[in-house]
Amino acid sequence: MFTSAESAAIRAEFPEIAESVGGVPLVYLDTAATSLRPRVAVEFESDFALRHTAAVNRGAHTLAAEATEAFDAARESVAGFVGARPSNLVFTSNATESINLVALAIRLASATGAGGRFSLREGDEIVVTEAEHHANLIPWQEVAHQTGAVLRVAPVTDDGVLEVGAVTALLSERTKVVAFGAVSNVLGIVNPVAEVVGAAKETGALVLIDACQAAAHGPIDVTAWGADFVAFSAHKMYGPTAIGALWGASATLAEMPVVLTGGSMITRVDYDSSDYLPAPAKFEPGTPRLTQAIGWAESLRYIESVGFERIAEHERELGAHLYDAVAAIAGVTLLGTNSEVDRVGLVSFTVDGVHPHDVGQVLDSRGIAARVGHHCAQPLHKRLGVGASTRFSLGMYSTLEDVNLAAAVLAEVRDYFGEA
Amino acid sequence: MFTSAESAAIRAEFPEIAESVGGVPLVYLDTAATSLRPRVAVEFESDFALRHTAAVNRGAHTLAAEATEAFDAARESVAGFVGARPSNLVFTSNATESINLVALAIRLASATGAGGRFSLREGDEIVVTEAEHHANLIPWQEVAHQTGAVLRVAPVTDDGVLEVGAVTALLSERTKVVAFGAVSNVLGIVNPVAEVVGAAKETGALVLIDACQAAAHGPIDVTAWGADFVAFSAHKMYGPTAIGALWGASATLAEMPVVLTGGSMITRVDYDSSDYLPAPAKFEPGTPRLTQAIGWAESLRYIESVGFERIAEHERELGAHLYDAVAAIAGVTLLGTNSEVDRVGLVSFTVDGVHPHDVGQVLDSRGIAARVGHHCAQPLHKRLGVGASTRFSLGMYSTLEDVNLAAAVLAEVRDYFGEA
Amino acid sequence: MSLDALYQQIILDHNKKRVGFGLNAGGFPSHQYNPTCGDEITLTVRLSDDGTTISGIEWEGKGCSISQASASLMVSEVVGMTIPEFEEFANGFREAMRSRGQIALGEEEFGDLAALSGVSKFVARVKCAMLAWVAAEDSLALTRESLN
Amino acid sequence: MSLDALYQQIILDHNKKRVGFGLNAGGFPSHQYNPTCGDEITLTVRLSDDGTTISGIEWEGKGCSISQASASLMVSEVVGMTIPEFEEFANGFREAMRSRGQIALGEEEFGDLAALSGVSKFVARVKCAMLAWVAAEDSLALTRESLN
Ligand SMILES: Cc1ncc(COP(=O)(O)O)c(C=O)c1O
Ligand SMILES: Cc1ncc(COP(=O)(O)O)c(C=O)c1O
Repeated sequence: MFTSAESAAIRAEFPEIAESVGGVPLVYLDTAATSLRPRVAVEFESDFALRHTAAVNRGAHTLAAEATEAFDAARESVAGFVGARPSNLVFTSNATESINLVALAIRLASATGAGGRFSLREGDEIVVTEAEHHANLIPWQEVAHQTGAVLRVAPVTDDGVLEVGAVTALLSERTKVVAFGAVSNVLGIVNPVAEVVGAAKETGALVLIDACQAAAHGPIDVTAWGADFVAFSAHKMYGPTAIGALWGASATLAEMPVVLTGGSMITRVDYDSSDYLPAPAKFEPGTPRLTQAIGWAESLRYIESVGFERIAEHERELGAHLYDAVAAIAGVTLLGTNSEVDRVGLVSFTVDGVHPHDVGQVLDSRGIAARVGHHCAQPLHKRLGVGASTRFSLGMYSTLEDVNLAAAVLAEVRDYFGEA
Repeated sequence: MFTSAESAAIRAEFPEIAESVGGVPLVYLDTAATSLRPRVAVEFESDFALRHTAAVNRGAHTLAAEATEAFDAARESVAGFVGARPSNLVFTSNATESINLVALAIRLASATGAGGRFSLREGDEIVVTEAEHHANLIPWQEVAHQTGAVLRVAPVTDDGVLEVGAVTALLSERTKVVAFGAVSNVLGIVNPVAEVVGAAKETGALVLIDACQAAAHGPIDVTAWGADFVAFSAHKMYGPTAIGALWGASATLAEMPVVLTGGSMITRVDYDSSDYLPAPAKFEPGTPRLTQAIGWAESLRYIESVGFERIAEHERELGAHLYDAVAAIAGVTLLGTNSEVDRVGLVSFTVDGVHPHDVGQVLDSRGIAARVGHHCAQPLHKRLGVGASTRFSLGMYSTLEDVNLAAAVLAEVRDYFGEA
Repeated sequence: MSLDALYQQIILDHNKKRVGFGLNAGGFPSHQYNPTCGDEITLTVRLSDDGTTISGIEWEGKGCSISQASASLMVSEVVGMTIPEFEEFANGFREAMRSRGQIALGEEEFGDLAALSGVSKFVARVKCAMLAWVAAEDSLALTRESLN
Repeated sequence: MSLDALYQQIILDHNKKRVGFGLNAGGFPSHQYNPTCGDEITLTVRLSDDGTTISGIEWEGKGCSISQASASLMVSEVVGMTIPEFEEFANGFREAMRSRGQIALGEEEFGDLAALSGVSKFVARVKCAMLAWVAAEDSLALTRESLN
């Protein structure tokens, strides 16, 4: 874990940490929903907006050329951070849009039947898991509804673990898409990504990884996974809202039909047809997310300046402590209770006799920002037999004091509601 | 026009104006591509990012509730600015995505045939005009390709004017979509929007207005136009990149099928199907563009503090001067030469014997940031018999000195290339 | 903000007591859902034979203490009201809930429901308090439609 | 940056002279397009009978002075080169263009093309200068494929 001095230096870089909530100091345990922002990156972005705003990819004047270069460099930084080449990294609005881009390409290709691997039809199968975020479930549901393909859901065990065999049992030559999360945003469990991808690729299916939670908590190498697509969001990586990314394998992006069309993605436009540029431009019509790309790249530079491996280690150790501390509280039940599996610093739980909203309210009154509800994973909650839960999630700025306070307040909740 | 004192006060609010380019002061004449950013809005946004970041619509803790309120208030401001109610305003990434959202809804509805007015088929017709930006042409081309509908293109006159009759001549009961720009981004000409919409609505077609250039240069009232959809972008309204909007009439948004799906837009999610929230949530899955909405609203507050009517008047008068000054230069030919029509502060032109890239380079060497190329309107350039052009466009910070300097430098261009 | 301003003892009690809990068949039940937390309620308003007065309310559902207590307290207070009385009462309740702490529910008019006054300061919880009321208004509308 | 660093007199002259302008039928023309400005070029490389040497280059197209002069100067300098000589020459030219002002084109090696050295400082214009060269490399590749 970080030393107190290291933690203090990191926390000083995140002004929100020093805010107070209703008179008590903030304890931010909602990083899995959205992470706080480092000052250096926000200020870099706003300075860019104030002094270097110009049209990207469209202008020949000096400012426009400089903005284009800065934008390209930002793409290179973000791509490099996840082990990718810039030409394989498509900027989107968020991970949800990244996943939808693929699902829409499939729906559009299927409508005409002329889309190679992107064209699905009745009898084809799409495989997801019970642990998916709605963002990686509903788009596939819609693909299934339109095309007549069948959505098959790989089960997790009662303690929330996705076993490789649960996915492979569903694979066949009918499998056309396999989409699953690298890390569950409810359980914090790290899934066996490479093994699942390996098996899925053998069927020839398009394989998509929702790396939203994985990308924020330790170095990933999108090419090493061997998938067709990897989706993630900047705002969970200490970056701005309104930008995310879809990484795609070169051949897959080349084959993928365009979805959104417009300026800056074309070579020739006539009334009857147009010619499109190669990826990533092919998938990014219109004025790009200029300052957000700049801000995201700067956030990642900050992460690297601290050391992403060290952050990952800090969160892993603190997460283990969090897990143990919450598990030890009487009347509190963790979701995902297998202690053998690898997990990130995140726990979700229920409190006997107390609704998550009420749990959250007690926590909030002590400055603790936790997430309550279904965390955009209704089916997983149903599968685990609960309606909603409370979640604590850690970031690079989280400390042992945060975790201890959260556990202490949580231990008082049942008493407050007369349940203890 | 603004007095020099007023202009000075406005310019002081835009730090980029004070930048220099290769040692000479910047003269920014590329506002139609992207506008510069007022300090007050950028700083408000970055302060929000640094102190109030939290998950919108998903959290019960105080910070999340406050962020949700701030986001909702921002939507209310942006909607109010264009005369709309917040529930009719869908946030998107930019105007291009706004238009694509409609085009994609049509393509998805047409794939299953179950989408009411959104379902197109062979023999149906889509009407656009020769003056469209690629963003309002290519998506319709793709709709036509998929559905077998025919794309019909209303001609402009040789001097670039869109006459109401040119559109009405194409309307029939086969017309299912009419999409056109309120103001051309090449000609600056203000089209007869209400008349065209009135005629188009009679056919029962879905009517979409590309208000990208209109929304930035004077007050608009999206409901008064009577269309189904209006699209525009923040970054052309002194707001941030990565956010735009699609306004939709209530009944139309209710009828419109979802396009992007995921979290925050659902009520109930099961494996086989999900229930969706009403607009605007229905069209905004995933983590929203929080700080960008905040920043956009703040930009609009700044515009209102100066007075949008006064800005419009300033730009109109300065625009007339610009038009006259450029028209008077020997060897320079304006695109869109009808002096009777209403126009915004924007001119595009060619210089005899000198390619626009070379024109732009000379301007750039004197600090003048102009746009060169086809301005994402290849077909209009072809229609007017030119390959590319140079464009000057004004913003609230533009002055008579800017215009005079630009005209003076432009007058020297042919000489430099030995053409005079 | 003080937690006790929100969770008065009456609320904690009604969260357990749940007056009117248990649905019978028939009538015009309304199902309401809160998408942020997954809470739901199904509620049926029963009218007197002449159709003028609320003779009973039955409900089932799951949710936080605020939503459960609000349903339970509503049943305790509104059964026996005429339809216009209920409508005015519900409007008054809604107005107070939305007032961000500006309007308190008077005990004279609202009885034990006054304990919910604190909710209006917790913007994120207003929806919880309103869930049963929206269901009641909806069930009432469905019932009256059926009488036409 | 000084305009004259970009537009040396040789460039302005070749923008008008356009050596090699005018396409004949046959051969393996390559069409290249610059999407930002709509400039385009169609260019055919002719080889000697033994297929070893560039015997001529013809082209047509429209574009800015940099793209036109670059095409014209290329024709002036490379006709008569063997294929490996041309390839090395083109690589050297590309490297200089992409060098952001770090590498100048030596007059000894590049002749009048040295006048294009300034382009590398104007990043937005590098594509213009490269348009004809990409077309030449492409046409050459097409031609050689046909010989196999
Ligand atoms: C008329 C018009 N329509 C559409 C667009 C596209 O806007 P954006 O790039 O913000 O999506 C533009 C600006 O480039 C425009 O001027
Ligand atoms: C696992 C997972 N997938 C997808 C998403 C959606 O991300 P976004 O809201 O940034 O689109 C999230 C976050 O909410 C997530 O945790």
